[in-house]
This record gives sequence, structure tokens and C-alpha cells, in this order.
Amino acid sequence: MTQKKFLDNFRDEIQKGFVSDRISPNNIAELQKYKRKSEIPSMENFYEAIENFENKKTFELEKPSVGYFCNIVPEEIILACDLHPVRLCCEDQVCAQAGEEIAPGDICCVIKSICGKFYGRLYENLNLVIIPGTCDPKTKLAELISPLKEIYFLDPGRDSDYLENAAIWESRYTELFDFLKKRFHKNPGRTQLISACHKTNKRTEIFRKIYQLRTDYPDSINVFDYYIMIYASFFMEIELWNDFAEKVYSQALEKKKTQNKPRILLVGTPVIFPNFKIIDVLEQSGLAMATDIQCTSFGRFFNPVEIDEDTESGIIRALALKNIAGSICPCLLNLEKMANLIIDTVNQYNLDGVIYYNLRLCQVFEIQTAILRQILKQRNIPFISIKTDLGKEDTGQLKTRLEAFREMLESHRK
Amino acid sequence: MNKINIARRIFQILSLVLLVYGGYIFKEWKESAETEQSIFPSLKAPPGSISTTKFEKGSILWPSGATPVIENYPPSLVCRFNPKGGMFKACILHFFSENLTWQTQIKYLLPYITLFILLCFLFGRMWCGWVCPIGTVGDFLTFLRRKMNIKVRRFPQNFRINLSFTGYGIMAIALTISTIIGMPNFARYQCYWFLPYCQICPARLICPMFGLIKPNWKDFSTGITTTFTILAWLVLGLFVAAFYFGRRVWCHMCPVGLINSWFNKGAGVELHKKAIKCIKCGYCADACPMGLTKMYQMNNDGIYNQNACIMCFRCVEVCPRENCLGVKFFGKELFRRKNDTKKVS
Amino acid sequence: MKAGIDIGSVMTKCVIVEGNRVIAKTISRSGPMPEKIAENILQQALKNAGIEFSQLEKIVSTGYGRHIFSLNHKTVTEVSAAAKASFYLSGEKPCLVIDVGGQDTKTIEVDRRGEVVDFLMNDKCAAGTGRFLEMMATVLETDIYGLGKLALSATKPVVINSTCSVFAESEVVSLLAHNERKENIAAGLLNAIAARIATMMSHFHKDVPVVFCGGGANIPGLKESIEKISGRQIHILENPQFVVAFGAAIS
Amino acid sequence: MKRFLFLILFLFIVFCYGSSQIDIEFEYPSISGDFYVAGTVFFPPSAVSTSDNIIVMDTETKSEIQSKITVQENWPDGSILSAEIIFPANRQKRTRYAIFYGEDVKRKKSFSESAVLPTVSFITPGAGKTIEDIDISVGEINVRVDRSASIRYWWYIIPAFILIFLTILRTLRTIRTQKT
Repeated sequence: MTQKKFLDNFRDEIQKGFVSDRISPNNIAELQKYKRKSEIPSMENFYEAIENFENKKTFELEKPSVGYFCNIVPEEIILACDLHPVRLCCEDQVCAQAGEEIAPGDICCVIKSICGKFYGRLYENLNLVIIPGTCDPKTKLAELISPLKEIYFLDPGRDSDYLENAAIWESRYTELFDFLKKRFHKNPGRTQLISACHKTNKRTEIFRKIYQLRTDYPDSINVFDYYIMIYASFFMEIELWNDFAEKVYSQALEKKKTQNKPRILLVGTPVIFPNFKIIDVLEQSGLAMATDIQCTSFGRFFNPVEIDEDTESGIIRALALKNIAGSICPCLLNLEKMANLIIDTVNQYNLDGVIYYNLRLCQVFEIQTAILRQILKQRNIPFISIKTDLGKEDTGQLKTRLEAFREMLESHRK
Repeated sequence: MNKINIARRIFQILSLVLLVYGGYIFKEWKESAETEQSIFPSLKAPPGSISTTKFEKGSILWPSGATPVIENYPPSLVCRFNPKGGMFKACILHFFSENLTWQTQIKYLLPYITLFILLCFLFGRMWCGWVCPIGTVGDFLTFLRRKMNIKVRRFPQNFRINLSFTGYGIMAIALTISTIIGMPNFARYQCYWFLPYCQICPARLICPMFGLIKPNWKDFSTGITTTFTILAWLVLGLFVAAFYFGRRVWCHMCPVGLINSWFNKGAGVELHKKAIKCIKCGYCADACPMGLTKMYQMNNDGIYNQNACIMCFRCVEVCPRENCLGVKFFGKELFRRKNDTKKVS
Repeated sequence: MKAGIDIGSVMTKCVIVEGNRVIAKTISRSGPMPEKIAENILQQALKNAGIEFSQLEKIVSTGYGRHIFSLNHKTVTEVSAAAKASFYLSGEKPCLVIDVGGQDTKTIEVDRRGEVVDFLMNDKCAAGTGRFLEMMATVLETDIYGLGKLALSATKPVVINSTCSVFAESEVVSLLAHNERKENIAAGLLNAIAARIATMMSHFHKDVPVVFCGGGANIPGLKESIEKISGRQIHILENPQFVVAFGAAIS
Repeated sequence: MKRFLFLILFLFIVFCYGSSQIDIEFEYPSISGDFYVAGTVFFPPSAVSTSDNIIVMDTETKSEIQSKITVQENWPDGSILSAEIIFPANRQKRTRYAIFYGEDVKRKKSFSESAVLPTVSFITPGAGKTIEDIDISVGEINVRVDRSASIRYWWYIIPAFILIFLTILRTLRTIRTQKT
């Protein structure tokens, strides 16, 4: 789909209408809290990078920056065009409240935070925003923020079947590639694409190491550090991230120690930096998050780009396979495969239970809960579903539930 | 990362050298072995047979300037047009065609057939993916195309599999002609119709070049030879196009591969899938050079050997899920897809 | 002798047991200083039982305030405590426990070893809990037990769609304005809650006995409503309000 | 795996078994020095097409002995029925001789009787006791001929069919797993 013209005629009206013009979410204090818990010295790099980002220093780069949401947007194509990809997904209470003005009501809080950030003029330095049509709120989001920014709308469809759609994906991605070339006057080719894929494959390799280490020794890199690393990858330069992560891994190897907490699998909506409520509670109630199946971490990093045909179209197709066919988003992955993935992960790493984390109003996740509960119950896999939002009022209740879950798992172990 | 693929390429090149230049390497060994008794009977045309007497230098079948192939000793005769080489009995279609024309008694063919069945039983169609020199040439063409950044043409699986009917048709016609001209009343046609498939096979024009010999590329002496020469050029064009624009499209209609493929489902080498691991990412279907999608489509555990599979194990290699796909040899696991990181101990 | 203290959101309960026999139990409303209230109630229970503080071998706290209480030796969650007590009180058989408390409603499945297999709890909002009924009772100008009594004499229960306290309140007010009988409204409210509990029950095994505990079990008519909607026999444990505290004491 | 190792072993045995060999027996004369050994040997039909396909071997040193072979009779298809074989021997070098024949042997050493030497005639004890004989009526004369040479290639039918049978079984199994 080529670039749509969204709401261009009403640009002035929309820009004038909103009062909360500049918001300043301040998460530095929160960041310091997690930094104090960190035991790995190299993690400082990541905390520093996030601090800089929160102070809006990162965008002052020589390269133009392109914002994007979701795994569906191929990061490698942006990298190949010598641009700086910035993943914009955020879960910020302050921004979400500001975003209520644009997107009121029972809407996905991620969309609200994004609206808040855009209308709060936090993303002024972005040159272009690529928005995929993965889920309904994202489709509409493209229109909502179109008066403020240049938008590219990428719609690969919602069918993840390879046979039917591979050609469509390939053509969508090629269109995006051509658009970026024209828009930024760059002329990348096959070699640039390959080197971009090598960069992300390197990241995959490091992530797999960390992932494996955490499944065996969840305390080697604590859960906050883990998610901080993932959050940092949203906006950091990829080579830099790779270097830092490699250092963190080598330091974490020395820290590994066996511990007796129940090891659990966290499935569901992504955990993104300011909203660490769930993992906070998890840590406090004595559970160890060994593995996760979330789009920002597992879904984004786990599959490498397998270049078989190393022609330009072949690489673009490989990217489509990695990002769309291999996606774990419930919009694309069917429930059966999701259940298989959970059961398989639990069996492979010998985990004790599954927490199905559901950020409120993400319907596609919520709608599967009862069926998944039934399936996993038949297989004797302890399962608990947590539905919550960005607010912190229900911390006590969550804690009761997770503690009860822990007690249950401990009694199972005996 | 691509260990299997690299191993396969090395194996392909080694077998190309062995099959094409093996005659030079093992010449002395063969000559010293001549006096000894062989477990394989010699299969020569009966003395006085037209098919041997007519085909001297410069006839339609021999590449110009070539000496006759080294025969007799198994396993040899990779290709009729490969003048200096050949240590391994390879082209089963040539073998059948020739002996049908000679009307060689079946008992003398049995050792050769048994050897062929044994190899097929053990390895299935691995011949095509790992050894076949023509396939190697085709893969080289694919390599060139990739370097030139030309987009691959993807044919749907059904089209590819239906191509095999063409192969079966050619095979049936070729073997029938070979049988008919072997009959005494039709013996005078032998000099034109001898080995009809070999006369249009792309190897006719490709293989002599390995021996640095000019192939017999223009034989317009009679109507029949003209027809065959033109057909040979057309088939060569088809072959090059099939490998240059698609991947291994030719292999779907190669008659030798088709005979091999009968043993594929019962072969010792088995491709396995653990369905619970699969997240339907489509990597395996995309990487398959034969364009097969069964591995991707199936939703239950099992053995997924297919007739058209050339056992290149590319699917096993690209699968991102640990332990999802694997290769077994008579139930014993050869290898499985492993994650790139080792388990930290 | 062991003491179990259940610091809930509405009521704070204390039970002292000797072996498995209850020798004293006290209850008080929770307030702004939960620790103080808990201490008071423990002292009172000790006085009732006629024993000294030093005679207690173990103090186990549970409920929302379990971490606030500093005299305890151990904390357990309400879920485990309720499961333990119900398992003991229902004759050591597998059972399904319904616990309607002040701020949450739980259904807990207990297996034949007395361990929790699975449990469900209401989410963040107070829909379908004791608190909800309390608020509705205020609208109907009675208390929570009065609400139950009203419901028993209902002729034609109204249908109330929402269990969200805010929306239900306005619905009740508008029903009152339309001169609907209070009895029918009360029965409608109980049915709304019972339907929610029945949905939670449907996620578990269908062939185990159901026991009912927590403060909600004291509401007359709630049990019957759940029985009617779910079609299953429900047994109310004796002293339902103290079941969780008892469970804490014996765990 | 075991069964396939066994199969390969079996094939190996089959390959090694039964060469077209005729053992020769004769008595050494009491004279010293060289002498000739002569005799007539019968061959199965279609086994030997020219006299070059017959050799005499010293079975102890495994070397070919120079020999002179004269074809005496032919089969209807042109192959040799009987041939007279003469080769030199020496009393000092006592050894055992055998005749090998077939399309896959080729005679290299031939000789002509240049010296006049005593001649001893040999007998072929193994060839007389054939497993399978056929009778061919040539007028009123019955000729008894060994056919055992051609039978050895038929042995290959056993492994071939076993392999085909196993392939079919395994194919059926594969198809079954793919269906369910």
C-alpha cells in the first residue's frame, strides 16, 4: 500500500484543538531504582543510554531517524537505507493520561501513550513514522497522528500463512524499501541489505545466549536488567547494543548461581520500560521469570534472518518470513500454535508455571485466555492469567494472586 | 551457520571431480585389475553388433576427438559423453537403454541393478542433491544468477510436481525405442536411434566440455540426427533456463531422478518433524530448492520424505526452532537443528 | 497453640486453635491502622481463650494486610489458607471452594492431597464482591444482611446487567424511581453476583462438592441463588467468616 | 542397523562365491625338467566367445601361465564348447593349476610348442561333478555340459528382492505416518 493521505485537510484544526501541549514524563527516578538493583557493572551502559533517551538526546544524530511500531516493520530495511530506526512502543502512565485527550475511552493503553507522546511533542525529531496495520488500534493510530508527522502505512494483511501471502509481503516490503530510497535519497542495494541482516543476526545470536542463560539461571541477569536491555534496543544503535550486550553476557556468566524459586514463563503483552509493575510484583512474590514469550523480546530477537536467496528480492522475502510468518503476535499466530509454543517452552526448559500477562484492553490477547487455560490445565501446566493496566492501585491484589500462585507451585513441587 | 550447505557444496565438487576425471586418477588401478575375476560381468555389445561398429569417431553420439569410454569395470560409466572419466555407475537410464538395445540377458544386469537398489535404499535421492554433476552445473548457474541479483521465479508446488509426468513420458518413449531397435528386424535403425534419450540429454553438450573436448554440437548428416541435434539444443536451453530462473526445476523432470525418487519414501535417510515445535514461519518451504511445502504444511509428527525431495537438508538447516526438524538414518538420529548457542553448563 | 489472623479489607479476624480445635475467635472491622487493630484483636482473642501471648507457638497472618502485621512468624495467602481450611472442614476430600470476601471473590480447586490445583480471582475492580453488595445495600437503605433478607421475599427478581458498582448503582436508583419493589431489586443484585460466581465455577471440575466460605456466605439467599444458577449443591462451612483465619492458623 | 550390516555381508559373500574355475589334476612324470600338460575342457554355452577368454592360472602364485588353446567345437550360438589346452610345467616347481574362463578374463600369455617335450594329460575332477546339467541331443551323441557359471549372477536376485521388499514396507510406513 502506498502512502496514504490522512487527515491532511484538517491538520490545523487538530493541532489547535489540544491543550496539553508539552508533557514531561519523568521516569528517571524509577530508572535509578532499578539501576540500584542491578548487579552487573556493564548494565550501566544501558541505563545511561535510557537516561539520555529520556532526556531526548539520542535523536540528535547525523542520521535521519525513522520511528516504527511492531515487529512487522522490517528494521533491517531501515538499517540498510542508512537510517536510524527507533521503535516507539511505550507504556507510560503520564503519556497515557495525556493521550486520553486524543484517544479517549477503553482503548489499548499503548496507543494512548503513543498519542500522548506525539501530541506532547516528544517526537519532534523523527523524520518519518512507519505504522503497520497489525491490529485495529494501530490502523487508526496512523490517522490520529498523521497531522503531526509524515506517516508510512504498511499493511501486510493479517494472514500469516506463508503459501498464500509470501508474494504480497514481499511486494509490500519492496514498496517500503523503494519509498525509503526515494524519500531519503539513498541508493542501498543487496550488500547493504545483507550487512543489515548480519547486524540483526548478530543481535539474535547474543540474545539467544542471554535467553538460554536466563532459562537456566534466572538470577544471573535480573529481570529488570533484562527488560532494560530490551527497552534500550528500541532506540540504541544496533552495533553499540551488540557490544554492550556481549559485555553484559560475559559478566553475567560469572554470576550464575542456582536458586530455588519457582521458574515461570511470562506470556502475553510486552513489558516496556516505565511499566515494570508486573515484574516488580513477580520479583516481590518470590517467583523467578525464567523465560518470556513476548513480541518485544522473544518475538523480535529469537528468529534469525535466514538468507537463502541472496538476491535483493530474496532477502526481502526472508525478512518477511522472519517478521510476519514467524511472528508470535496473536493477530497473526493462531491459537493452536500459541498453545504449542507455550507447552513446548515449558517442557523444554522444565518450567514450573505460566503467567499470562494481559495489559488491559488488548483484546486479541484477552480473548484467548479461557481456551489457553483449558488447554494447559489438561496438560497439568499451572496457569494464571493476570489482567491489569498501567495504574498501580492493584499492586496489592496482584501480589496476593502471584503469592498464592507461588504457594501453589511450591506445593506442586512436593 | 550453514554447515550442511557448505558440506554439500564440497561434496558436490568432489564428486564432480571424481566422476568426470576419475578415469585419469584410477586408470592404473583399473588396468591392473583387468586380469582378475570381477563380481560384475562385463557388458559389451556382442561382436558384430551394429551399434558398436557404426559408432566410430565423429559419429552422432561420440564427442568429436573422444576415445571410447572406459567400460566394463564397475562402477564406471558416469556418462557416455564423459570420455576420460567415470568410476561410478551413475546414469541408470543410459544403462537400461543400452542394454535393452543389446538385449543383454537380465542375469548379467542383476549385479548392477542390485548395487543401484542398495544405494537408493540407503540414501534415497541423495544422488541428485549431493552428487549429480548435472545438478552441480545447475547449482552453479543458480549461484551466478544470485550474484547478478536476478529475482528467482517461484513456481507453485503442483506445477513442479506435475513436471514429473513429462519426465515419465520421455523415459517411456526412450526405453520403448531402445527395446524396439534391439529387435533383429529393426536393427538397421540402431545407428540413428541408438540411446534416444542420451541424444537429447543436456549432458550431451555439457559433459564433453569437462574433458576439454569439443562436443558434437552440430550433426546434421541425416534427418533423424538433425532432429535430435535440434532437440538437444532445445532441451539444453530448457535446462539452462530452468536452473537460471528457478531453482532445480529441471530436476523434477529428469528421468534418472525420477527412477531414484521411487525409493525416496522408503529410504534409509528420513526427514522428521516434531509438529509441536513448529510455529509455521515458512523458512523451510522458502528455502527448499525443489519448492516443496509439505514440511511446512503438515501439522502432525512424522516422516516427511517426499518423492521429489533431493535430500539437501536445507529445511533442517534453516529452521529457527530447536529440535523441530531432524534427519534420521534407519531410526538413528544423524542431526537435528540446534540453536546457535550451546547450553551453558 | 497457634493463632491465625486474617487482615481483610473489611473485617479483621483472629482465631486461636489448639491442635485443630478452635478455642477462641474474635472479629473486628478493619480500619485505617490495620496493624493496631490486628494487635488488639489478637490480645482480645488471647483473653477469651485465657492464655498468655508467650504460649502461642506460631502466629500466621493472611489477608491483604499480612505483610503489615509484624508479630507474625509466617504469612500465607488467603487462597492457600482458604483451601487448607476448607479441605480440613469438608472431611479431607477434594472440593471446590468459593470465597466471597470484601474486596475479592475467589474460586479455588483443591485436590485430594489438600493442595491448590487452580484458582480464579476477580480482576482489579470490585465488581461481584462483598463490597459491591454493601454499596448496593446502602442504596436500598439497609445493610448487607438486610439485603439478603429482602431478596428471600422477592416475587419477581429484576434483571440487573451490570456488576460494575458504578453502573449498577445508577441502575438500582433508576429502578427505585420506577417504583420497583426493593425485594425484587435485591434478588436481582444477588442473582447478578451469583451468575458471576457460577461462571468462575464453570472453569473447574464439575463433579466435586462445592463449599462456600468468607463473609459473603453469611448473606442469606446468596447460596440459593448460586445453586439455582449453577445447578450444583453448595455446602456452607460453619463460621464462614473465620475459615480463612482458621486455615492460616493450621497451616 | 544390524540387519543392514548383515545384508551387506551377505552381498559380499555372494560376490565372492563361485568363480568360473576348473581345477586340474595330473600326475607328475618321473622325468626331470619341463614337460607339457594337455587336455580337453568343456565349457557351458554362452560362457566363452573366444579362446582369449580362457587362461591357465597357477593357483599358488596367482599368476597366469602361458598356454596354447585350440578351439575344437562350438556351440550353436558361436561360443566355445570344447577346447584343447596345453601348457608347460616343471617337476621341480610343483604346484596346482586351474583354468579360469569367462568374458571378464583376458589371456595375455600364449605360446607355441617350439620344443618337443613329453606330454602329460590332465583331468578336470571338479567340472565333472556339476550341480546342474543339461542334455543336448546332437544327433545320437549326448553331450553333458556344466551350466554352473551362469547361475552365479542369478544369486543377485535375492538381495535385490529383499531390498525392494524392504523399500516397499518402509514406503508404506512413511505414507501411513504422513496421513494420520
